[in-house]
Amino acid sequence: MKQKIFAFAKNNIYAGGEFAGTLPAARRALRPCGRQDILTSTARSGRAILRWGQGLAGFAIVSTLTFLGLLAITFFIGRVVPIDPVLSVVGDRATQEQYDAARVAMGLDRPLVMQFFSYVGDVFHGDLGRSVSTNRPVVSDLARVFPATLEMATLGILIGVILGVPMGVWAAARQGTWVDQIIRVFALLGYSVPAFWLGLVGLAVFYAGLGWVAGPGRVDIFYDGLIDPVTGLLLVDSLLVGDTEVFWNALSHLVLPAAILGFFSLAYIARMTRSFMLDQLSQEFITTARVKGVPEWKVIWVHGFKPIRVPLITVIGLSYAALLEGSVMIETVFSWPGIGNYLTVALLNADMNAVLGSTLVIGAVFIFINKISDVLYRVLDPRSL
Amino acid sequence: MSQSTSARLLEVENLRVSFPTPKGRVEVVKGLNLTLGRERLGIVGESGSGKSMTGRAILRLIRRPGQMTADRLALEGQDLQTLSERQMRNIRGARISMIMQDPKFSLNPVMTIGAQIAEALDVHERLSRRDTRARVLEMLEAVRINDPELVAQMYPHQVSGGMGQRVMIAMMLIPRPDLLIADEPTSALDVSVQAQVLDLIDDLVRDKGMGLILISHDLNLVARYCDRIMVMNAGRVVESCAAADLHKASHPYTQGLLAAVPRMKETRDTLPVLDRSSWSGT
Amino acid sequence: MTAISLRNLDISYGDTRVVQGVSFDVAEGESFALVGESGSGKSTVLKAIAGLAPDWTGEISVLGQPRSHGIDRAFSRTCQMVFQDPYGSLHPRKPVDWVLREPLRVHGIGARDARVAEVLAAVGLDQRFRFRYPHQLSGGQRQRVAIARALMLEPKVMLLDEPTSALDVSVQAEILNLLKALRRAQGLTYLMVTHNLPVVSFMCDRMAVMNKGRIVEIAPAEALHDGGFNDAYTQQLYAASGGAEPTT
Amino acid sequence: DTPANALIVAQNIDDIVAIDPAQAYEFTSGELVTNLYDRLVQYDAEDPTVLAPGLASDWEVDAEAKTIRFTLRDDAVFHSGNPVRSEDVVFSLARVIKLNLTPAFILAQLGWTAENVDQMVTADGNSITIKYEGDFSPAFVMNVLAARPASVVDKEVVMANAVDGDMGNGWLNENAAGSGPFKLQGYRPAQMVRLAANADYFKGAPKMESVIIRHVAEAATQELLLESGDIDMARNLTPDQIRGFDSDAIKVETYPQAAVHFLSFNQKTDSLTDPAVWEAARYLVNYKGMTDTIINGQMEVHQAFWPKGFPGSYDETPFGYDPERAKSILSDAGIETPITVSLDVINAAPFTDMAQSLQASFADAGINFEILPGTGSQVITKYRERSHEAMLLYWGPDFMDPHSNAKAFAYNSDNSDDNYAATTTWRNAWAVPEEMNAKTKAALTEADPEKRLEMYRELQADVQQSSPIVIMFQAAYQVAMDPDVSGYVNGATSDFVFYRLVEKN
Amino acid sequence: MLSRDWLLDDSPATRTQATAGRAYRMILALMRNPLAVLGAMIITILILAAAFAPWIAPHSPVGQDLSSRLLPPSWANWMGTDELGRDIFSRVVYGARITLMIVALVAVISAPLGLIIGAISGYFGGWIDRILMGITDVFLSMPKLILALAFVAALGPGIENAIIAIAITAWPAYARIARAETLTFRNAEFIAATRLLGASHSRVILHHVLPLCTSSMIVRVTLDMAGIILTAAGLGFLGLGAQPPLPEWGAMISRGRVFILDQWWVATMPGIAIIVVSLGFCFLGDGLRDVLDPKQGGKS
Ligand SMILES: Nc1ncnc2c1ncn2[C@@H]1O[C@H](COP(=O)(O)OP(=O)(O)OP(=O)(O)O)[C@@H](O)[C@H]1O
Ligand SMILES: Nc1ncnc2c1ncn2[C@@H]1O[C@H](COP(=O)(O)OP(=O)(O)OP(=O)(O)O)[C@@H](O)[C@H]1O
Ligand SMILES: [Mg+2]
Ligand SMILES: [Mg+2]
Repeated sequence: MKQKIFAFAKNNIYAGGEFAGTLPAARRALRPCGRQDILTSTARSGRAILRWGQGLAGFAIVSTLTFLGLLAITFFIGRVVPIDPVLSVVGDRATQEQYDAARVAMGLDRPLVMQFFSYVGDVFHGDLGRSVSTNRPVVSDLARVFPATLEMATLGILIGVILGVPMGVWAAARQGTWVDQIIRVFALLGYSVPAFWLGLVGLAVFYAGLGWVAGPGRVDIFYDGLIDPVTGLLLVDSLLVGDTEVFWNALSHLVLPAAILGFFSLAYIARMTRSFMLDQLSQEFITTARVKGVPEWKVIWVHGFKPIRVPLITVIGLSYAALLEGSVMIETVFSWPGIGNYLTVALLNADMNAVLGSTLVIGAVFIFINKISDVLYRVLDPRSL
Repeated sequence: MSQSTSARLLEVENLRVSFPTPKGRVEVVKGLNLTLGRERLGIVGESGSGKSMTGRAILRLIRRPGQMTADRLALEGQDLQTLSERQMRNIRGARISMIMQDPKFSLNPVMTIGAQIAEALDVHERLSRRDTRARVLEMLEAVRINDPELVAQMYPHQVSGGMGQRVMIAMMLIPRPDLLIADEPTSALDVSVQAQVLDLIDDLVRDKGMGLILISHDLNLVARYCDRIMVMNAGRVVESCAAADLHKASHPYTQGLLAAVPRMKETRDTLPVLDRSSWSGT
Repeated sequence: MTAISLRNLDISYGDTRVVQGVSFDVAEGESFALVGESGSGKSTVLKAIAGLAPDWTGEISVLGQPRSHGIDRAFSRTCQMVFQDPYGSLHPRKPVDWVLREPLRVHGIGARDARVAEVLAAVGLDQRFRFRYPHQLSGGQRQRVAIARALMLEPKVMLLDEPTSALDVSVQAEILNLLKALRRAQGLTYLMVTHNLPVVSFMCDRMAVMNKGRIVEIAPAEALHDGGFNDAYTQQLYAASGGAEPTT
Repeated sequence: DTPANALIVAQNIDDIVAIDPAQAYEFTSGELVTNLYDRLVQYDAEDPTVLAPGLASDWEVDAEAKTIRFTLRDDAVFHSGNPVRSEDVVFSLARVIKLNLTPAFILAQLGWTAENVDQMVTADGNSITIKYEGDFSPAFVMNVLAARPASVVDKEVVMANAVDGDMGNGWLNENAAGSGPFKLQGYRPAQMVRLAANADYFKGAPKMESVIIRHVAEAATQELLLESGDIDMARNLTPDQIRGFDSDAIKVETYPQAAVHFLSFNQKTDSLTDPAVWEAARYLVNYKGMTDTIINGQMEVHQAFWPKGFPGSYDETPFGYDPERAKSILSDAGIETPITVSLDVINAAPFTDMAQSLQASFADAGINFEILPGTGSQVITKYRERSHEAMLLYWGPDFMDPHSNAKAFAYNSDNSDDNYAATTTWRNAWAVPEEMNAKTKAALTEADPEKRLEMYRELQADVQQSSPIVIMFQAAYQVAMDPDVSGYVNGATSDFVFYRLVEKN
Repeated sequence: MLSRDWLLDDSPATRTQATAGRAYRMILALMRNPLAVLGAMIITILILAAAFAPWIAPHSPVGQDLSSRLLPPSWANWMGTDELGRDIFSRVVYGARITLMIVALVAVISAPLGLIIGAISGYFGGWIDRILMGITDVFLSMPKLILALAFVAALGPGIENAIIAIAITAWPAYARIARAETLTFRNAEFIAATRLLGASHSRVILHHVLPLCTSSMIVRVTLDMAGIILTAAGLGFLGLGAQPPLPEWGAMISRGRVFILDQWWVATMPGIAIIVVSLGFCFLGDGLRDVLDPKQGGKS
């Protein structure tokens, strides 16, 4: 029997079917690396610039359309939710007159489409409206809650990557051995454990029990508000003003929720790394490297790992985006004033400005991360040019 | 032609390679014996007859779950089977190297061609950057690559199949191995380039006393470039003869193969075909 | 009557024109070869005829019918194509039987079991292969299945794109014999792409030589016996293929 | 551990929408307003059941002229340093009416409108004259003036921050301008509130220099924080958590609350209109089973609309869990069972537990509840639309006068769909019998306090006997705190939460 | 007839034999992977528990007994009792039905939806692709739980609506995978050959494209099951999943979380059930990956 029954599957790092392929990068990676003449490659650089320009314009259009789609869907879902947004403003004892007045003030008396267009118009002027559940401009709310999530998610993804990637590579290199099995089971656990359960148990053990970490919240209450937000990231802000005490305290608060988030992303990252690596390690060029007498670590980390950096970045970008969407449950358990919580509360109150604003931010993050991994993709994969 | 003249470079006795299947282990190389001096040995046989597996087995590079066993596997008297993986690494590339069959899949897609060739050199020789580079370019030129500087910076997907094969050849020749296993090294080359490249390998055999195992299913080609020919079928050697005597081959399988090749001045109405029932594994 | 007639055919992929000004006729019942270097556009010509490379200008007609730029059902019953790569031209998850019944299903033709058995016999495949999956078949066997599939609709014209280049000599011989026998038995017209001149010598009546997207020479197959070619490229090709010297 | 001069409280504060006294209408914002602002008269920390002088040192009631004259005390100072003047009081009351945000209806009951309020509330030197329209007992009027929206704001500061004619509403939702025992040092929604002691408070500076309320939504997290000593007080623990506490390590205090919990049947649902169903329902609640277990300490059995412990309460609990009796009531009335109705409930403990318990006990008599949990806003939306069938909900008085509840439970003058009223009766589409409506009106105007209370008791007995509203429990509030903490006062509503007297030893 | 040799026959004589043989080979391959076997066993137990819940569960899943609430695990109540005195073990057993329903319905709704959208998008390319992928991207860039929440809020509470909501959030990922996969073979010769036979686009998509995407889809779906169960649990956490008193595991954990410090079993027992079942699906998915992965095709 021939080995190359599926010639097309060979180049396809995703054919394992585990890839939540969502990025344009993925699309390109799937293009079979067909035979290309050398001649065409010389004329390429000139056209590449043109294509970059077109790509940029295309990106702008696509992002705008995506945003609009996002807004439209969120907006209309928000309107069919059987929660009356006026009630979150006026409460349940308001009189009919007060209710009507608030309704008019919120612009809800106008036709839906009009409401949508005026909302979009405001958004283009940088005005996301006022949240009815906090009574503040959504922009300032987001400036408060998003950095909190950003901080936690970033540390989480760092933990996930720093541990997950080597674990995945190691498991793949030792496929079938007990090391592989342990790593697989460990990684799969991250898929299966309910976040809030783990959060509470983590708190009970490491905070209340062992006292290794600080408890819920971003920082001890006495430090709270001591540092003026510049970036909104406490770790950064505290270092900016040189307050190491706050820094360590904030870090101690951050470690546990970030570690739990890290565990979840680790699960995904390690799994995907393993599976990408397995694909690579079964490729012929790995044998070629061995034929050359290349040392095993180099075979794995240079020949095996280099080609998977691109899909891996996609995966990491995706998990990062997922963490940035905010894990409502972790945020709730850890009293973390993040965007996940904000959005959930807003949604449950039909606080549509807040919901739309948060969705926009999250969508922007998603698109931004997409773009970043796209750029990295160009840098890291010669086939992408 | 000369029959195994010089010292025994490679000795293989009772080489077996097997793979597990739902119906139990299946041997794809079934007790192959081979002794090679500093000469050119051709291995021919149809697809799936175990040619490539034999080559890999010599390098101890059969992948799991495949398994190989041999009563003897020695390079210049040194038993390869007793070597540790680390010692084996020193043998690979430097002493025995193998031109892999399919350059499209056998070159690392994200490393430049230059880097991949240089790596083959680096592993075994301590050379300065500049020297390495010079050697790489020299080697690329030797395999008739037109613009070595440019090609050295290209990635495998940017070169044609034929160029890929030549890159592969360069990469495996650069550490100047004692024994070269060439697995279909020229199947994607134009007929004219094919001749040039094979001449290059031929030179090395003559000048450096390199041993060559040339794997192919092109009978004409093997006849032209080898001293000795082994014909494989279904994991067994069915015939072994001097290249010049190929057309006199006695084994019906070999005869069948020879007869099946169409000729330029074709007059036959049908080509004779092998009676596979007595040979084929599938 | 001409089975295939090409007039001034230009074919492009996107911006790059791959084939330029190709014209030739293939008579009914003839076996016509298209040879040339790798990448010269041979497969592209075949694809254009079949409707798989829709971006072409010029004229193509098959059995007197001008070709549209796409694929149509009626055409599928007059002309079929066999591809180069026996590993890629069969659906990896469908057994032989399914693959062979598909054309009949598409065209609503009955008596499928009998027809499948008949065609399997025609391509020299034993009935025991009927329920195998492609991965259980050798390259030669797969190519036979591909040929069998093309024959299911009883076409008059077959486009053969290097049907044997992926196979070794012994299997190649079987396939070539089979094609030759089929042509004789069913009066088929072949347009066959190859880069192997001896194969042309065995299989074909006439040949067209392509180089860089153009036809440089059209010659009878007998020219291979003595190397009587006019074009320089053809001569070079001929020489590198070993010329007329006996090979064994 | 927490510092000696600060009280750290963990509480779920994400209900806060507004903290401007003219707008604040949630539980938690009520607490803030109480600690940040003063009213002319108020229920105060020393005894939250007694109406005490606030910014007014004394007052004269002229029931005939429907006028009350307050004399302002002279030592009260706003946090800004401005003295509290009578103009500030007039401004504050008028502001509520003119802004006409939700709580405005409380003051508007006195017949005040945006047009007439400037005549109804007037200042003269350090005295303030307040007039009202309508036949109200003065006790009722005083209670209204002790309600949250009557808080006094610093006119100068507020108007300095007014934008687009909002009378400082936007600014006051992020800041405070009161004279209360605490200043607002920081407020971040759903995150934290930081209060600093007002050293110049006219009733004496609070003992604690600061009170920090930290938003912690998870009860389990609050428990962990409390046990680890990182907070002094946990405000949202469940009875089961509290039961688990070791009394040496953690002190638990229970405060009866004014809110009553009830099960109500929408009269637009045909199967629920028969009074026999209402009656049977009263025997199908496992009152004791619930108060002994799932809501132990959080609620006690109370079957009338005005809470126990307040003047005018009716403390009879004639109904007990008796499924047999319920069954015979239903069969005597010829009601066909099973009846299947949906039961809307807020998707949080203890409501879902209570709903499940009701589901189990009602099933005995063939009334099958299909529980529909929803968020607070979702449930209220439905309730307001009268599109529910059965509803498990609670009601807290807007101000501490029995009329606040009588209006909600015993009055519905117009049951038509377009005459929305924020009452339990209208929202359950219960057309209250005319005589009951009349009785409610009469009680409101009755001048004799004792007679008035008696009238309310009668009303309660009537509603208790026959109405589609099954009042089951009165809430209690449990607060767990460090044993060192004392002096925390928690009255019957969130308006009566005082941090002023808290001390730590 | 059903002998091993019959199944493993290289030259099956009938269609059935060929299909059975293929399935048998796969099972054999799966059996060689101990974790996959474990996974399959767990799923089997789940299915059995769901099917025979009334016979397995010692108590009623909704039978309250307020006097014996929050009892620790014992012989009478293997997993203890919950806040309303219900037997947690019985609830977990009955909960298997809901979990299975969630898993099955989501698989039935979102996998085919994603598969078809992805296959169409990848097969046709061009503007169809752009539009479909644009929509997919919009759904993808929306926070998943929020989207689900919004749908539940819009559709009203109830487990069916929760399932629909989850399904709606799950399809875009599948569409992406299906599209990516389709792209790899949309230019394959077997597709061209089929088109040449006169087959319509819909036929090609249905009979040629989809079968090739399904195996990776199956793998992916089994792996996602864990996430789906957890999303349902997350909805339960926010109070919008199953209606009480349905013994949905996520809602059970969610309700039990206030007891986690003192009565750990209330939240932990259903938590363990979720973990075990999720792991089961993951193991099985992982095993299936090895068996169904086309790249491993040459081996089997
Ligand atoms: N991983 C594997 N598992 C099972 N069988 C395998 C595996 N790898 C190779 N084989 C089988 O081993 C046999 C010999 O393969 P080999 O690659 O040596 O053939 P070859 O003679 O080089 O053929 P070709 O001319 O096509 O390269 C083939 O029948 C092949 O199917
Ligand atoms: N889909 C495509 N897009 C762009 N260019 C293509 C495409 N397919 C083929 N080409 C280019 O068109 C030219 C002709 O290709 P074609 O496949 O016809 O060559 P060929 O003569 O059949 O070669 P071979 O013998 O290698 O099959 C080549 O340069 C090839 O790179
Ligand atoms: Mg080979
Ligand atoms: Mg071609």
